Amino acid sequence: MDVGLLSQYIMNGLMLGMMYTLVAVGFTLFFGVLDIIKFSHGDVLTVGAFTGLATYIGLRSVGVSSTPLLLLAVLVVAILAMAALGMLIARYLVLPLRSAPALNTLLITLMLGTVLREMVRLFYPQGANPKPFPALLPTDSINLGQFNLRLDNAIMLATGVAIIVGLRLLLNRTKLGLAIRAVAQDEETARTMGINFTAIVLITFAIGSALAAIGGVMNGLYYNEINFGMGLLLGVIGFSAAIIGGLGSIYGAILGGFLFAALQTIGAVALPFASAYKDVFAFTVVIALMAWRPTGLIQEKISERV
Amino acid sequence: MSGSERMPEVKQEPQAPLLPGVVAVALSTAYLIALLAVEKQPLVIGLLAFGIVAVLAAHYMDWLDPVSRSFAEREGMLSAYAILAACVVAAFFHDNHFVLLLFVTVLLYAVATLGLNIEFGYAGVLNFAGASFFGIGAYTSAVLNTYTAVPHLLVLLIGGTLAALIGSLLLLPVLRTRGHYAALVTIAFALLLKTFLEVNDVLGGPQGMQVKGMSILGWSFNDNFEIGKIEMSFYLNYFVISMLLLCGTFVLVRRLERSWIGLNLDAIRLDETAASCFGLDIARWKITAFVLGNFVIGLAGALFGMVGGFVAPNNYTFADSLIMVSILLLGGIGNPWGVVVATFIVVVLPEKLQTIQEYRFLLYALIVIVVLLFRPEGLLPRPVRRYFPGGRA
Amino acid sequence: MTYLLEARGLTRRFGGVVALDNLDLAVVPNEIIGLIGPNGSGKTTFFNVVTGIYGAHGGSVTFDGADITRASSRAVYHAGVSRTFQRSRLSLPLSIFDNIMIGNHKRLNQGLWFNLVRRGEFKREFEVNYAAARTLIEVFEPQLAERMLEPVAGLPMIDRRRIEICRALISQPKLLLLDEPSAGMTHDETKELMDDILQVRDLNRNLTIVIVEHEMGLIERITDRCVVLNFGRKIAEGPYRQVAVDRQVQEAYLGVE
Amino acid sequence: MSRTVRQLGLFFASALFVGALVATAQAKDKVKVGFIGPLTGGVSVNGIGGRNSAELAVKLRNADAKAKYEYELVVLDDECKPNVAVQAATKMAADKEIIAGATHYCSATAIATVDIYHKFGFPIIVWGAVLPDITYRNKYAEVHRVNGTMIDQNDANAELISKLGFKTVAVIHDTTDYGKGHNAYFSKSLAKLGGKIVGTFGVTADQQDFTAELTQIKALNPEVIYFGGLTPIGVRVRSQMDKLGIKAVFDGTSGIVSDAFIQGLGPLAEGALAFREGASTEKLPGGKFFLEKYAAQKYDNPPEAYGAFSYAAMDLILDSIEKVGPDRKKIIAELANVKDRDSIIGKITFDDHGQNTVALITKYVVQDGKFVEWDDSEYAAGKRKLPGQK
Repeated sequence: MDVGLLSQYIMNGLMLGMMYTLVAVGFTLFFGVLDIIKFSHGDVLTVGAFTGLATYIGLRSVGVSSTPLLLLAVLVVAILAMAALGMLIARYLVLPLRSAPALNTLLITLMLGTVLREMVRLFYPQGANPKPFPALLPTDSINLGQFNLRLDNAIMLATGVAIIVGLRLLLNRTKLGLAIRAVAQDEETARTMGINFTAIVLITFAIGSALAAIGGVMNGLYYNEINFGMGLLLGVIGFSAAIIGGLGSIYGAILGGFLFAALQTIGAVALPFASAYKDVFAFTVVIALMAWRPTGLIQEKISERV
Repeated sequence: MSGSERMPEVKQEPQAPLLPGVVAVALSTAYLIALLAVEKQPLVIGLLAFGIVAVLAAHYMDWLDPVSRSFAEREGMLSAYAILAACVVAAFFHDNHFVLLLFVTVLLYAVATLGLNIEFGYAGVLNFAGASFFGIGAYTSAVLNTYTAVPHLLVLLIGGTLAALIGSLLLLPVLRTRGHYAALVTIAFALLLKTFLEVNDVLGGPQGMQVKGMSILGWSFNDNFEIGKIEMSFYLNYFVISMLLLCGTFVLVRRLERSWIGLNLDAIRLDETAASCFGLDIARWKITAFVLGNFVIGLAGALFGMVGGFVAPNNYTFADSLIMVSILLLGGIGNPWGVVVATFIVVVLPEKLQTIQEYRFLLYALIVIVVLLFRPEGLLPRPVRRYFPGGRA
Repeated sequence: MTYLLEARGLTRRFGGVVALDNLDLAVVPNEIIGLIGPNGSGKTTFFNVVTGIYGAHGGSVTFDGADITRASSRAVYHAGVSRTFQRSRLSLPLSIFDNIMIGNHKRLNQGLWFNLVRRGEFKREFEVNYAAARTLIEVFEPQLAERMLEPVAGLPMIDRRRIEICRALISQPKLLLLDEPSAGMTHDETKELMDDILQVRDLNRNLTIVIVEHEMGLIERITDRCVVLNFGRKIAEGPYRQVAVDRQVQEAYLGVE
Repeated sequence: MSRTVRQLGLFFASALFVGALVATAQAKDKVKVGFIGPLTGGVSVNGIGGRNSAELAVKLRNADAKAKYEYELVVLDDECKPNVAVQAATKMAADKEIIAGATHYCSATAIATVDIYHKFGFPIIVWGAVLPDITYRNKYAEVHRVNGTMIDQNDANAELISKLGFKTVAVIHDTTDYGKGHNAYFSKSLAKLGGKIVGTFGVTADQQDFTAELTQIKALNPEVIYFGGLTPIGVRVRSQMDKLGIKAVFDGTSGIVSDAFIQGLGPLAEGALAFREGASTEKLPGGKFFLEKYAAQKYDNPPEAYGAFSYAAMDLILDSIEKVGPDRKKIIAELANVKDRDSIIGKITFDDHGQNTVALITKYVVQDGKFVEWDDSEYAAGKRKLPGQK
């Protein structure tokens, strides 16, 4: 295959992988601290994207026109709003359910996802229709043979990498990170270490949801279109990524995210059948992976006391 | 052993009276007819409000306990009354296509959810692809009715079998994984199947396929017919067969629960390690439950395909699977009566609330959340197992 | 002489920790052996390896003449070994009867056809086993026999222990492994429980018992013989009075080296 | 005294007249008619435009004192999804109260529901869907259509691009019957004119990411990308073309003729081609009348491309009911012999398949954020050039 073409495919795959990773990391963070799956995560991403769009429209209407300023505002507002939303969800839906069976939590958060999705559809003006999302990044591009490198994609990719590296540092180098990992290790010991469990959980949900907000905005910037349903599939894919990577492990989430994107791209181009089958292919592989590694690629330690 | 002269009587509690159960069935039948009959939205909302208040009132007046007791001990009798009630409702709407269709939908969803109940109500095998297996059944009847002359009753069985077989492809990962990891397997399958149906042309792609109506021994289910001079809706045919299917499934699930197998499934769900220390073959029973459950779901799907007359990938999405799961949790995991009640609520409510048509999914999701928050066991929690209810244990 | 249960050079590691270190342990039919030793000395691990929950990293286990080293938990149970757990592992939502019947698995007809279709025959089998369960639990606590169909969730610890032991005894095993039956119970409760167990044993003479216990009084009273473990190794063996005065044992318990 | 008599007489006369009026007003019994279209989802603007237009027809009729009945419009949403449409259609057809309906903008939904209308004997007039099979696959007496089929528009399409000297075309179509139909008819007409299809890609209607397909197309380097699908994915495909730096003409179908397409793309929409059967609304015989009445209602949505057809369909239904009364069987019989019937979209004549014959095709090109008729555009005049045009 032509090199330019190949690099084009790789670029497409990387962009997808980055967005999946941002979602997957959220799932894995939440699981880490609470051992629960918060399935509304994908729809938090949607809400984040729409918050960003609303901010943009609002600022434009009051005459703000400097693109960098707009971009900054869109990101900041979306991140703050989603962080707050994440905390609310944790405080009023997830924490009260700690004693309930895992299935209930799963279902409640799934239903919460439906609520968020429907809210966007019903209460955002004409929310049922796909919304154009402004291109706030420089769109100049260089054509290298078949490969067309766009500045905005490059920037987004770089940002994504920066965010993930940042998160690693946060978790490994800071007191907060230590606290989060302590809670993830074992709630009781964490409490005895004098860590405020609830506070840490809320902060973790804030961080995860903020990542979702970034993912949402990034999605909008990449496709220049957002719709109320975008979160559902992204959520499921993010969940799959977190699981095949191995719940509770950041590296697992990253691995899973890019792996899934790779599978889709391969399914689309490198396989004999029509590119439409790419998701069928990707999910088949996911199921096969689960059969091979029932607890994910980066194995979770399981020690059962008998 | 010396058990022979000491017969295994439970403490000599007097047989619970039949009456409360009968009254309950009668009242709910009347209510259901009223609810289905009214069109004017204010009336509908009024009725719903009344229903909720009535149930809560009955709850606080402790009128529900005698009801549940007579259901617990006189189940056979009351099931008969319930069937009778269903027939009364059907007769009342004998020429109203839409209400009957709604009713048939409820019955078949109930059947499918009972299948799901075998899987994770009893064995604890998560299945978030219920709608997919339902769809496999439906597509089976679509294809067979279009391209072959296979007798339609046989088509139903094939639909179930196919669902069970395709489900078996998931057995390895399903058996090896636990908890959320197990959830992913079926979720992935749900998405996989929907996309597959969408992109694959042979099965009509996103456009879907028409399904020929059922006909048995030349009796075509899709024609209206007359009894005496009264014109009957053709959906009455489907009502009868769906009712039969539901009764059959109900009996199956009941007997399963009230047998050593039901006990095994519970034991495995609650503590696999302990279960294996007492000789239970975990894999064998999980497989039994998963295959049996999917068969039932596929069966219902195959029939529903013929009722609806049309199949398309969008009918069998992950979201639809979730609806089945929430029916199960709403009703109370493991309790077949709960499943039936919850199915009525979940299927009929959105249909009747047309004024808030736009908002009905929102409302529905909120209801599920509230119920799970304040009644995590579901509306009708599963009672402790009685092998032979009524007097004897 | 022939042993009922015999472990030779049994070894099991967890990461770096050696939980069982080349352990030899033999059980004669119909005796009651006390398995004692400080916490983490490998007592429970021994049970878990014998019952096939953990695999062995070395050595062998034979039961009733058959090698069960690699056998699954199921196989071990069917061979005639049943056990209780240190932390009670009853199925709380299920009734007393159900919990006992789980232990009776190998004596129940598991056929689909039998269970779903032949309800008449099923009912007969059910009634026989119901009676058996009643008779058994009455030995421990007649009250419970009247509450057979109530969930165990509501019952106090002592009753749960009783049910757990009934679950282990109902299938009339050859070997019973008791893992700290006294855990979470008062001294008198424990005593009562033990008397009940001995009573059962009088009914069924060829029952052999291995018991892990910290209550030394109890051990002294009921065991024919004791085996003392420390760091997965056997450090003493013999009648309680004898091992009790053994220096090594005392050091092990006092943690002196 | 005679004066008083006359006054009295006048008084009684007027009293009688008023009374009569009141009486007739009361005597009017209610008749339900239906409308189905995509009210939510990507093409909802077209659906809502159609809904408003049908509603307009009903309102005007109810305002007309001469009308025999008082009409109530029952509106259902098909979300442009076959499965939802089937439920909606079943619901409407199953309701004996509803006499007839103007149904469906999306071909995928129309083709899925025709059997149901037939099964329930429910007369309908399709107001927007263009797939020929809807009327021609079966010969259902219940099914009619006022707008034309996609055959002619694809002939016109192929003709224009070959006239402009484009030879190589890559096809992207959605895999519903709508997209497949467009693909089939376009490929046929293009082949006749000697054009070459370098690649064909089927995509699902809710697909988000087309970079994989477009990257393959980029390698094939066609002059034109023909798109057989509806606005939402049309928008996605066009904008992702730009992302991958593909400079080809975006050649669409009637499915993208809607303001949503332009709003969705902004400047990127410039130079996109599209084709539609029937004259553009303002040029229709009754177009001016229709647009005025529509504007008077102050709807917040425009009628969109097919509003006039929806109005005509509903108006035709109301006429028939006025003529033969609210009875499904009679309506079907009545619609069967509609010939040269005047309407705002011109004369309507149903052939034996219930298909109205619409000869004229309008070619559009997007110019400065508007769909402009090709012949009036600066592109035709040569002032502007399409990408790669010689």
